[in-house]
Amino acid sequence: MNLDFEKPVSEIEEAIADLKAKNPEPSADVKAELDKLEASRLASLKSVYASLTPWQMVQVARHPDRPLIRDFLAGLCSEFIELHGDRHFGDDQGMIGGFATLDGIRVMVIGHQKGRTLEDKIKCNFGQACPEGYRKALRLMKLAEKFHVPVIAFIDTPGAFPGKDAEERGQAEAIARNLLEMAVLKTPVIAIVTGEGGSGGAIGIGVGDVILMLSNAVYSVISPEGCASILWRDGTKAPEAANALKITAKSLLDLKIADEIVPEPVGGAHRDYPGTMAATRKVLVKHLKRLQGLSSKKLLKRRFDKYAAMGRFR
Amino acid sequence: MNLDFEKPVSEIEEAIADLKAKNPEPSADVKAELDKLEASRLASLKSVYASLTPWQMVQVARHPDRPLIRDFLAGLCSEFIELHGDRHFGDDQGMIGGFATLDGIRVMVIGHQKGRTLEDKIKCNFGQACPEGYRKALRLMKLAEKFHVPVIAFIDTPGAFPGKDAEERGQAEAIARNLLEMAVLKTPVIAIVTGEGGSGGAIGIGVGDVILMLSNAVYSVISPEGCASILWRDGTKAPEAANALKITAKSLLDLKIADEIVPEPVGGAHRDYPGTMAATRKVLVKHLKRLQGLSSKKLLKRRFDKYAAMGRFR
Amino acid sequence: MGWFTKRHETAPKPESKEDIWIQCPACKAHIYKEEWEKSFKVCSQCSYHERMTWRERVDLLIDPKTFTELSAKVSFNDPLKFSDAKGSYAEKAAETRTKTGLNESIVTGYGKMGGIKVVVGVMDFRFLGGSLASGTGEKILQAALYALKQRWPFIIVSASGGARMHEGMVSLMQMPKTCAALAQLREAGLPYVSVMTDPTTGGVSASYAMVGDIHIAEPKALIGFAGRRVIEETIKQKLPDDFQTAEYLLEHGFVDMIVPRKDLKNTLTQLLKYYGRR
Amino acid sequence: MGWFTKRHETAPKPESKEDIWIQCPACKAHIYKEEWEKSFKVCSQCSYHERMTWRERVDLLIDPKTFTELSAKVSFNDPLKFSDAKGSYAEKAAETRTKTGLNESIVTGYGKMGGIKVVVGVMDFRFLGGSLASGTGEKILQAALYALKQRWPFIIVSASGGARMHEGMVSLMQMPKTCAALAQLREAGLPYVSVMTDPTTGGVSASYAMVGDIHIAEPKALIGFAGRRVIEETIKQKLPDDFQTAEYLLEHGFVDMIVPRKDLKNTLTQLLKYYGRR
Ligand SMILES: [Zn+2]
Ligand SMILES: [Zn+2]
Repeated sequence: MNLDFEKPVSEIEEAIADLKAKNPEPSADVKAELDKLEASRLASLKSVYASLTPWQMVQVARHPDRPLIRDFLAGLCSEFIELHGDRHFGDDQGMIGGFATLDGIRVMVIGHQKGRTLEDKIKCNFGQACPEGYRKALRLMKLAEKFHVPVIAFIDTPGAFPGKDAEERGQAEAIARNLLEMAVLKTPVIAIVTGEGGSGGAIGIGVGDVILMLSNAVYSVISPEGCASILWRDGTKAPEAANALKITAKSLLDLKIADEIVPEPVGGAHRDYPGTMAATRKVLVKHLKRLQGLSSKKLLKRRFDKYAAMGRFR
Repeated sequence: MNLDFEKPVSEIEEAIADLKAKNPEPSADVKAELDKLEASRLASLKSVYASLTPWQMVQVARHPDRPLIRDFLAGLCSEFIELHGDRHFGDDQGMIGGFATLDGIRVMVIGHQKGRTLEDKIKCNFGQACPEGYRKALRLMKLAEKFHVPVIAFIDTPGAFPGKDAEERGQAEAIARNLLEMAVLKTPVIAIVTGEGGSGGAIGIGVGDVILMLSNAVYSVISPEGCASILWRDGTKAPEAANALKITAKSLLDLKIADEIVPEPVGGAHRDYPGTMAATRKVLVKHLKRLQGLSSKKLLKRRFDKYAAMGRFR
Repeated sequence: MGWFTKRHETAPKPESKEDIWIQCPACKAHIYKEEWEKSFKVCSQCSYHERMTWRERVDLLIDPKTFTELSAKVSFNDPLKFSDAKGSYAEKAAETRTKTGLNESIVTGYGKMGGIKVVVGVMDFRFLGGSLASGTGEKILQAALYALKQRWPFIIVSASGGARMHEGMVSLMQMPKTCAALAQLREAGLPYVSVMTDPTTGGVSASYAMVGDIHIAEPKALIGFAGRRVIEETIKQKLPDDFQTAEYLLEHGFVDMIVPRKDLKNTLTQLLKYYGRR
Repeated sequence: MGWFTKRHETAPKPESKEDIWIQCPACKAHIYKEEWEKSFKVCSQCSYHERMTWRERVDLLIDPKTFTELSAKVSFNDPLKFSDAKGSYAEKAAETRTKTGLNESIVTGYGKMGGIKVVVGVMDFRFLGGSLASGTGEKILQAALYALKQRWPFIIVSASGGARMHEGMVSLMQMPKTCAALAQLREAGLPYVSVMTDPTTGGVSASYAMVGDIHIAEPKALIGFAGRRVIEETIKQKLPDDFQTAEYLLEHGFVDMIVPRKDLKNTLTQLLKYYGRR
């Protein structure tokens, strides 16, 4: 599925398909033409993705084919032992987790699950976790602390689930509790925003020693649509809001909120899973090795200093 | 309300009432007769209560007028600041708690609430706590630990609530969690069985450095009725089961499970609240003062040794 | 997580020319202004708790002449150079500063409460809906660290619609920032009490307001994470009237007690007296 | 909290004279005895997991010839001198001991599991329904303390209807006793894994079985606190068929994973490999 702003690419792809259909057994000339078209397709893709607007990045971050947590687990980890439940109320499918092995390093993975099929998406609340999801994540983080393995938190959510039951079971408390506990969790935490970093629902598992973002991922205090409808009183002004909110990986690197950007392959993560995995693995492993070398005292001091400095401009 | 086995007392009371009714303006003779009857009523009460069977004690422990936790709070404490909620799901009325001051000593009180009126009883599930009750109790105990005040747990429950929802929200987990956390809670804990100590529902807040029992309280692994219907295959054999199960304060003192018995006034706690409060206060204060003198290291070692020795007979 | 939370008109409007009457925003009763102020802006007819300014709240809670402000110079920032349809955030915030005399949505300081030394943070809804932004977070952090240093209890009185979107992710990051500061207090065994007043929602409810050792709410205060409208759209049904009220949260286990304003200082003082080994 | 939990006939009865067939208690299919045993008493037709003896469980989990029993001499006690309609507890327990060769409802020991040194406790339902009594508690305590001393992980495989009422309050007190032992492991940072098999109910579910770092259940195992009949009487309605099954508990957040018996050793070994700095 191509996005609206990928129209130049779509046109070339149509021309390629057209030429192929008309020439089931392509001559040398046609083949040369196809090669030319393919080169121009790539050039066009590169050019489109070189200058994505924040709002276009939102579209890429939400692309239906974008790799989800289970794709990362399959692509990055040689083993994943999923663990379930918050030991209080339920097992939220919108937040999953378990032990995993990445490049021989044993870790605890937690993260939002959006689901691929419609059935899955419904089960996962479209990646909007409930209080029991945040509590499951916390339980697993505490288990990681006890087992002396680092935590990797994969962030990809439109936000915490805004349901009646979720409020009643303490959505606010669950997120707040995680923020407090993660601040003093005695094991390294890497947060990586792979798609949408949706506000409180994202930060609820996002207190990392390192905050990574895929190059087309976005991270925002409010959805551009939500912001536009409040501040512009017009939901269609989402592109303006996306711009003003500074939600891209590049902007957040400048604001010293993101620590490093994981470069996506040309055309976005959804066009090249293996390329995305290779880039992600490289950055994760680098930070895992660096953080594992720190004493827990030093780790916690650095983490505190990092968050204490957030928004300190003088 | 007199109990079945109090018939000798009831008969004398009827005689007194009769005599009073017949003599609205009693003569000296009648007055002397009334005094004699009153003396004999007291003697009878004393004699009945001196030889209560275990099953009769169960009736006393369950007496509708027996002092409940709020009566103890009112009778023992100069201040009670009730705190609410488990911070996860709800505020169980079957388990209450808060800061209280007893003889100038600041403590945290937790305990089962049976309720006095029918409406209250229903709200409290008749003193059968739900998982959120045990979790509220744990939260308050942790708060007591942080605030460096001792915990007094008032035990009076037929058992943990055996409902579908309670099972789904982890009745077993909530009780188990409390047992583990109480074992290492760094503040003194006094458990006092004031009425019915009903199995897992009682022990779920009952891991004390000291276990006290009112003299007519009972504490049992299973209700006599339940035991009778399983082992005798006949619920009416509850008196036999009550006997066999060794559930009285005296038996449990012999088994080194109860540490001390709080003597109830003649005729049971329900006949004399002030007397009950005075006796309870005396014993509580003695143990509070003793336990507060211990370092937390020593306290925890003693607590561990106490429970490790439970049921060790060789 | 916007900071827009309407309930009633925020400022009671005097109805008579003599300015001696206040109309209760909730029940519309006319109350003598003097009575209204003596009852700490609580309606004597319907016990509606009107929002308080930070100064009124400090006067309510802190012993006279014992309050010293902390971080007085910390003000709002404009890290995004944010502008929306109505103009620039910097201008709007500066205007608010001029109008209210506030540098940010919270005032922090220390003083005595019933004779007990405490550090307090008091949010003020007048400053952009009490929204949580970098200045707010920094002031809370500094106050918490001051409490840590002095080993005094810490109290925050929240009144906020949530994160201030004009500071974007910098605002969101104040949630972990403030909680990291509170975590230091916890590790040191120091008490932290959260007082939730109307409204305590969004990113404030999902950070420092909900991790207190003790949670106190004012009667009928709106407390919740997501907005009512968003939830109704999600679940496609109307929510009960008392949804997300203090009373509702008490029932659901997230609030220890609901305390009428007149008793607040006394209750807080009584509670802190239980904290031993100071 | 009785230990009477019926599901199907406990011991599969060989049907043919040649004793080469086993009838599955669940689906009634006839299975070759050899196949039945090779699949660790799991039905190849319906994957019913028959209860295992402690020895079968140890053979399933512990590397051959590495198991050493602990507390072998700890046996049952009769602190109450208990008798019921059917006679004395002491006689009944002694009979059971003779019949099963077991001293109590659990066997504890240490050995290697996939090369990892572990301490294990394995309950055996044949001993008075795997009920928790003073001997059981003492063995668990001693095993936990051994794990603490060696700094090895601890695993308990539960199979129990709950507290043994014949030992009265002494039995109930094994709940805090075992949890106090596990608390020592936790304070020392040592892992404890709880494996719940059919049945894990009553006082066992409400103590050591439910406080694991990781909870593993066998498929369809009955796990719960109160008995189904008692709950149905309380709520005056029928419970769903899958109520209190392992699958139900997984859904409600109390079980980390349901692991078929053939994978149990491998899964446990994999999990314990994640425990660092041993
Ligand atoms: Zn009013
Ligand atoms: Zn079968």
